[in-house]
Amino acid sequence: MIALLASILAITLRAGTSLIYATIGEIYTERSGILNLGLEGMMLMGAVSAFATVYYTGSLLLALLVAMLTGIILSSIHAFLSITMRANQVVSGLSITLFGTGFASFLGQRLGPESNGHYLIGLIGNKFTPVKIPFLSDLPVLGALFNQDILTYIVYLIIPAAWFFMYKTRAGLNLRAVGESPQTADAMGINVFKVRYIYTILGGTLVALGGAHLSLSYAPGWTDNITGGRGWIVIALVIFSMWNPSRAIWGALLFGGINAIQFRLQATGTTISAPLLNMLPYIVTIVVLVLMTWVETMNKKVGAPAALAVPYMRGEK
Amino acid sequence: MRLVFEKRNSVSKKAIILVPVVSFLVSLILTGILLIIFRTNPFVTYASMFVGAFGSWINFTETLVKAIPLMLTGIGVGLAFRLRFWNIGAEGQLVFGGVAATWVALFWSNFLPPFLVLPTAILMGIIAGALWAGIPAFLKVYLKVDETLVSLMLNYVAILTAQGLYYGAWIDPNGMGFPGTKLFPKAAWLPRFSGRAHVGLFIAILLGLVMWVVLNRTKWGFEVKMSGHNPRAARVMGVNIGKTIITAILVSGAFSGMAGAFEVTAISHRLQQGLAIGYGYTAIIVAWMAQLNPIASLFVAVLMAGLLVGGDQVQMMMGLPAAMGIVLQGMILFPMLAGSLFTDYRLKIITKSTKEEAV
Amino acid sequence: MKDDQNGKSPIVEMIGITKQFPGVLANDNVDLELFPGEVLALLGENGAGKSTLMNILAGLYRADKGKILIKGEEAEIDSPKDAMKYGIGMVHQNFKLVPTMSVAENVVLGLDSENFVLDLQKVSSRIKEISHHYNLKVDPNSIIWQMSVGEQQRVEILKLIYRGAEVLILDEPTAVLTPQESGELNRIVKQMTGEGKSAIFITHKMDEVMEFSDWVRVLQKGKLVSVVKTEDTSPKELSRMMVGRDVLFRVEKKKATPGEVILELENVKAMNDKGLEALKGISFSLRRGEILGIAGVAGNGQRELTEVITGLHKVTEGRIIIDGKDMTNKSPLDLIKSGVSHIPSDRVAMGIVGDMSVANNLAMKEYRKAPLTQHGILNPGRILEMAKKMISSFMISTPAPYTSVKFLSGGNIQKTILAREIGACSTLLIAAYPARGLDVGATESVRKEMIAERDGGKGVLLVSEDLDELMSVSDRIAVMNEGRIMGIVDSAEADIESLGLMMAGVPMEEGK
Amino acid sequence: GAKEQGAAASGGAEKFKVAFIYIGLPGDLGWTFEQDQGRKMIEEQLGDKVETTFVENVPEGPDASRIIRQYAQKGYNMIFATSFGYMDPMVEVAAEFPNVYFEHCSGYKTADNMATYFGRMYQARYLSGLVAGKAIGQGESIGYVAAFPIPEVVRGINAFTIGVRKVNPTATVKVVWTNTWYDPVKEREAAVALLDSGVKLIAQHQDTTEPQKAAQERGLVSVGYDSDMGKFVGDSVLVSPKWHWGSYFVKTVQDAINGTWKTHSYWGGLKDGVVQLSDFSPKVSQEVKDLVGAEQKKIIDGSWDVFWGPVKGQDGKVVVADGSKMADGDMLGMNFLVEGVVGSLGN
Ligand SMILES: Nc1ncnc2c1ncn2[C@@H]1O[C@H](COP(=O)(O)OP(=O)(O)OP(=O)(O)O)[C@@H](O)[C@H]1O
Ligand SMILES: Nc1ncnc2c1ncn2[C@@H]1O[C@H](COP(=O)(O)OP(=O)(O)OP(=O)(O)O)[C@@H](O)[C@H]1O
Ligand SMILES: [Mg+2]
Ligand SMILES: [Mg+2]
Repeated sequence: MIALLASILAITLRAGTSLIYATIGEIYTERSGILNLGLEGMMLMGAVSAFATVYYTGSLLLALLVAMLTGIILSSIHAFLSITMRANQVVSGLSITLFGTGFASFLGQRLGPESNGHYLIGLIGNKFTPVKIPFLSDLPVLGALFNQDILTYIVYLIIPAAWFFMYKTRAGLNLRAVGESPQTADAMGINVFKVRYIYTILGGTLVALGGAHLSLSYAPGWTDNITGGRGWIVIALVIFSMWNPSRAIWGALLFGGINAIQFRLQATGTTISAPLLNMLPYIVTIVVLVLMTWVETMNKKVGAPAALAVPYMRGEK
Repeated sequence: MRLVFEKRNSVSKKAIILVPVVSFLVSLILTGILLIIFRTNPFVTYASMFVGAFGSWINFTETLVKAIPLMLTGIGVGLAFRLRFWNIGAEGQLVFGGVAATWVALFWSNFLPPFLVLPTAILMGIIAGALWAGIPAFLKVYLKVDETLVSLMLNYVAILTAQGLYYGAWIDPNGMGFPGTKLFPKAAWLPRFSGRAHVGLFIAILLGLVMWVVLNRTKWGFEVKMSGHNPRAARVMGVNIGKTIITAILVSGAFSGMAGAFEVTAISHRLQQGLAIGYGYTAIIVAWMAQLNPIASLFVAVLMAGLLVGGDQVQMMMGLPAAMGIVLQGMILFPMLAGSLFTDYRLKIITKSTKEEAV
Repeated sequence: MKDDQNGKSPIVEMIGITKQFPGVLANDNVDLELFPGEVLALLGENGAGKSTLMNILAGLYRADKGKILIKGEEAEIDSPKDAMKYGIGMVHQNFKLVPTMSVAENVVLGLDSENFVLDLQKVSSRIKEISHHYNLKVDPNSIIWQMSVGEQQRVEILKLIYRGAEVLILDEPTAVLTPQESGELNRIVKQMTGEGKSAIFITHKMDEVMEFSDWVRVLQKGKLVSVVKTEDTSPKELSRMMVGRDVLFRVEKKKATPGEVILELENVKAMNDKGLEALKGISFSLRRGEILGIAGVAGNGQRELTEVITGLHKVTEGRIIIDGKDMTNKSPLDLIKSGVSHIPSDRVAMGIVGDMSVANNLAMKEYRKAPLTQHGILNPGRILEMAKKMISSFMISTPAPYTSVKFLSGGNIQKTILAREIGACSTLLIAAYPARGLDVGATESVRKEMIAERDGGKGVLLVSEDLDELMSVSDRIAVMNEGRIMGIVDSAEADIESLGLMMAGVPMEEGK
Repeated sequence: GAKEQGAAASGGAEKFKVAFIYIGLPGDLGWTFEQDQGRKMIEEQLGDKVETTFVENVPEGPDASRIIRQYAQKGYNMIFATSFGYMDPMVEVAAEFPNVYFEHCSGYKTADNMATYFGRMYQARYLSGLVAGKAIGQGESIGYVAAFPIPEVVRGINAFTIGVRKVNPTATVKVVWTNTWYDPVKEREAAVALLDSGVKLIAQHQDTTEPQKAAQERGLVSVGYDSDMGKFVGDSVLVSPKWHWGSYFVKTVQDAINGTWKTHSYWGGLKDGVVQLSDFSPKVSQEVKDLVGAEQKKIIDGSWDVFWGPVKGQDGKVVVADGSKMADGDMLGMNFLVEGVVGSLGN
């Protein structure tokens, strides 16, 4: 039982790492009032660019940097369209997803060596491997927390840091204000455009890192559609975490955990039908959200940033 | 010197026509540059895309085949968005509509008079789509649960349900175990009028017009507008917001459900793989590009369908990977999006000395 | 550099400010001077360009022409941040507060001078110091959306003081305040000018102008039309400068001839949004042909009172009888159908749908019935026709009937609501702060309309914080305090002192 | 190479034009990869006589019909549709273009101008089962990551299990369904779940190499599928049952060129080389190789086949009696699991 728990926790954390990166990234973006539905495309681009880099240079660090740069470029497009050009953010995001999905797949077929028909698929590169932390990794169950790769350990730091930054610093305060009431932020001397640009791009960077985790650590290598729709799941997880970075982990763990459990249930030879088990993560997420909302509304907590997806222009009603 | 956007006094008539045209040209140029980078002739590519989508009647009918579900889901999604209800579950609603229509076609045919099979199947599809959309609507109205997440998650549930059925319980017993139900009886086939283009087109067009009238000329449409723009004020004015949301979302889901029913009764004649190929997501683009106007959605749907069909030509004719077709779709949207600003705003150049404007 | 006759030189000078909005010349070559330690009142009708001028000074808008001098030197004010650097701070007409944040958070918002890691504890204690110094009652930990408008106003002032503003711009700060709160505010402004700060004050209340300002500037349709020293003028003269005609401050009305009871509340109790009891057993009755004023400091249950009568809020106990029928906890629609009209306190959030046209907003009660709807189909032609009639009879100033209502000025938005509600009213008119933020001319017409409704045989419930308004317009006045009615008096016999006592929570018997 | 030719060479001398409709990418290292290898073999062996092209990532169902039709319209002489979901669309288009040859993979519907082709992968799976059964201890278990419960997959699981139990009678094969053909991350997670449940070897029926990689990361061995996955993953992949379409493709195209093509339902096996066993990993001992060789010979010379009785179902009941042979039709619609499989078809 303990071994089972430990293994579920371990796989969930590993699977969750990329989700958490992307979820925190999107939380920051949405907190500034920008909705980015381009996650799926950005994660894929992050994954393909990271793997291509590591394949050719062997440098994991460089791979991460390239992935981040990819995220910066793509999210800059979204930022330009939705902030400067005040375009519809939903459509802009979906266009980024189209573009990113297509381009990642295209690159995956062009970046490889000639000997492989120019395909990146099937190639093996350097990867992040789990690093045991002495003593801690021997703890029962929780030991799983301390036998992870570096990117997961960074997540442990990012979660509290992201929370602290958002709720305890001046910049975080400004960020939240911009997402809640850009008129107010503007009048208080905060540059709404600048803040939105910064966090849309910062968010995009984290999202791309989430993609990079897939191709550098979780499922090392490039396979087409390596995200398998996780960009969309992240959109849901952002809502699930109620735009609070410290809660990003619970959504990712719940979603990933249920998935891990359903596969383990199948491995025991259960007679519950597989499609039904495969549905579990989605259904459980809904059910938990319903329960959570029920509790939250009793506490009168707030939901989405009030100005989410609303373009801002000074002096316009 | 600074550049600022200044709101136009009124939407300029010239801009309304000029802006999309110019944006489209910019799209073509940008995409062309990308194509040239990949050593592909942009003119030939565009020509083959255009020919593939609109070049002949038969090709055009294929574009229409894709346009019909986009029209219906686009109108449905647009209605939900008018109420600021972020229904991104059109995909699941479409699939569920298809499942329900299949249920009727497979299991009711023996009990119903033949002329009733098709209408019943479509009606069931409509009801199923509505109910599937109803779940997030009820949760939103009565429990304040975020509809984006619920509707998105239900897409996966619907798709897995459909899979479970055509791989399992409803699998064609004579199909050698292949996933897919048996073929529907002819009574459950929606007639086609040319190629695979089916009469669903006329129904979609008619519904687009009806929807426009409903939104602009009925009390309910008026209430939808009020509730969408300012629910608090609408409530003060006596509108029952919860009821309005629920009815509108049921209707929204009904459109997608109908699209699903059409797909199975007119195109595949069975439930099988290939029902969930992203219409519900493309519908979001359609709805927004049409500015949530149901009549405009009809046209935008045809254009988007043309882009999808034409996109396939990029690989069939130009030898580029399929992925390039998708890249092109994204690329073409970017400048169009950027351009939308210029119908409402003009660019004003302010220099220190003059503080005066140019266009 | 110009000098005051006392030899002081202006701290702020605006010279030749011109600002063009699409289709409107909001400011046309306007000059302004403000002297240290003085209060300048800026007057003008709704839409005259006062807010625009001040937004330019505060860095939110940018003038097309003209320059600004601060302490004699030309200043580049391109953003609110720049303005703050020059010590200019503004309390906007629509509060600039983040509703989901606490007072302390709102106060430090956008401040570069704070530590990167916020020490809200320190901020709170500084806020407490300031509150103490100026006698401003504010809890630094309260969340904005849970506060009354008056409290929010205090937070706005606090923000300016915290930032060390030398020049305070107050855009209609008292429009939403109770007389007591207004008095408080003016006292604070006095105290600050005493400390060498100066203020620009936009208001529509002549008595405030007379009492607190040193100078008055009047704008009309974007142009500066007069500059006078306060001691050299009178409210009458000021109104004439603004509107171009004489304005009645005390509307004339005939004696009431009350008919049968139209509204009866029996021991009504209700909770507020925070789950506390907001109405603790309210009973009164209102007759046709009568205006009942509800006096009281905002936040004492007035909003809940208007909302239980209009069906927007649930009653937990007691009964509401309208025109002889029990209407307790009926839906808003049921109440609309029984002829109850409602002018809500928050006119933009609850009274209009900003993105819809003026015409549609005017139709928002009548659209359910013929002739606007026939056989379920709306007739836009008839809507337009009706709207045109209302626009002319209520003198709503709008570019066109199909202009989005959000583009209208506050006064005209209020007139739009009034036109619609009065049009639909057959039994009872519930009016919450109907003249709030309106210029003298518009205020006069709103009051006249309410009296006309009374004279037309309807019951009118008028909620207001303006005791002058209550005493001049209503026939009887009920005073609310903490969810209870402290007493009901005939307005002819009412006096400010006894009303004030009741507002402070002393029931009538004890007070008298 | 080939793709550009497809567009460019259409003006040249009368070539026999062949189009392929792919469900995935030719670079998927799995199913489509092997079909594409076959296509390349056509080009190599028939050279100037033919011209081939392909279109990738075509969803199954209605969209396929448009694509197939367009090729037919454009004068392609022969069209290969490489996934079962293209069956109905192909039947539809075949009726409209009687002069075009249609080849559909894995289906059961034919017409005068439409044939089907497929392979007896179960034979190679059985052989790989022998390797797997030998690679684990007696009574230990094997994990099998499976896509969907369709007969082809079920047949594979059963054949594999029969092979395993032949050499390791108490071993079990645990099945986890992912309901995906191509979701690398999900397939990996399923494999990890199996590994966590204590299986000692991973086999799979999907189109990615993730389950193999997951096993390798645990220091465990695996059995591949579709193509020689050992090439991409390493020695931990003991062996892969794989497809080899080239010979069949070349033959049927040649027949069509010669005008001798007749409709058919081709179901080739080890004998025809359509299904094969890849090279063994160095980890496989000679003894096992010999055993596999012997079994392979029996199958090729027709003296024995995998589903010849006795075959017992999961519940231990005999499904195919001793001495009787399961008919092709029954095999094609197989919907039961054999003894030794842990898991369910869920229907
Ligand atoms: N953001 C804006 N965009 C376009 N026009 C504007 C804008 N703000 C103000 N205006 C125009 O400027 C004029 C002056 O408006 P302003 O808000 O300054 O009036 P005001 O004197 O403050 O009125 P009130 O007493 O109602 O507050 C208006 O008539 C309007 O036409
Ligand atoms: N975007 C705009 N385009 C055109 N006119 C505008 C616009 N925004 C505001 N106005 C004009 O501005 C005038 C007043 O605007 P403003 O926002 O200052 O109103 P206000 O009186 O301050 O309203 P309130 O106090 O109720 O918020 C109106 O007469 C309106 O016509
Ligand atoms: Mg103003
Ligand atoms: Mg105003």
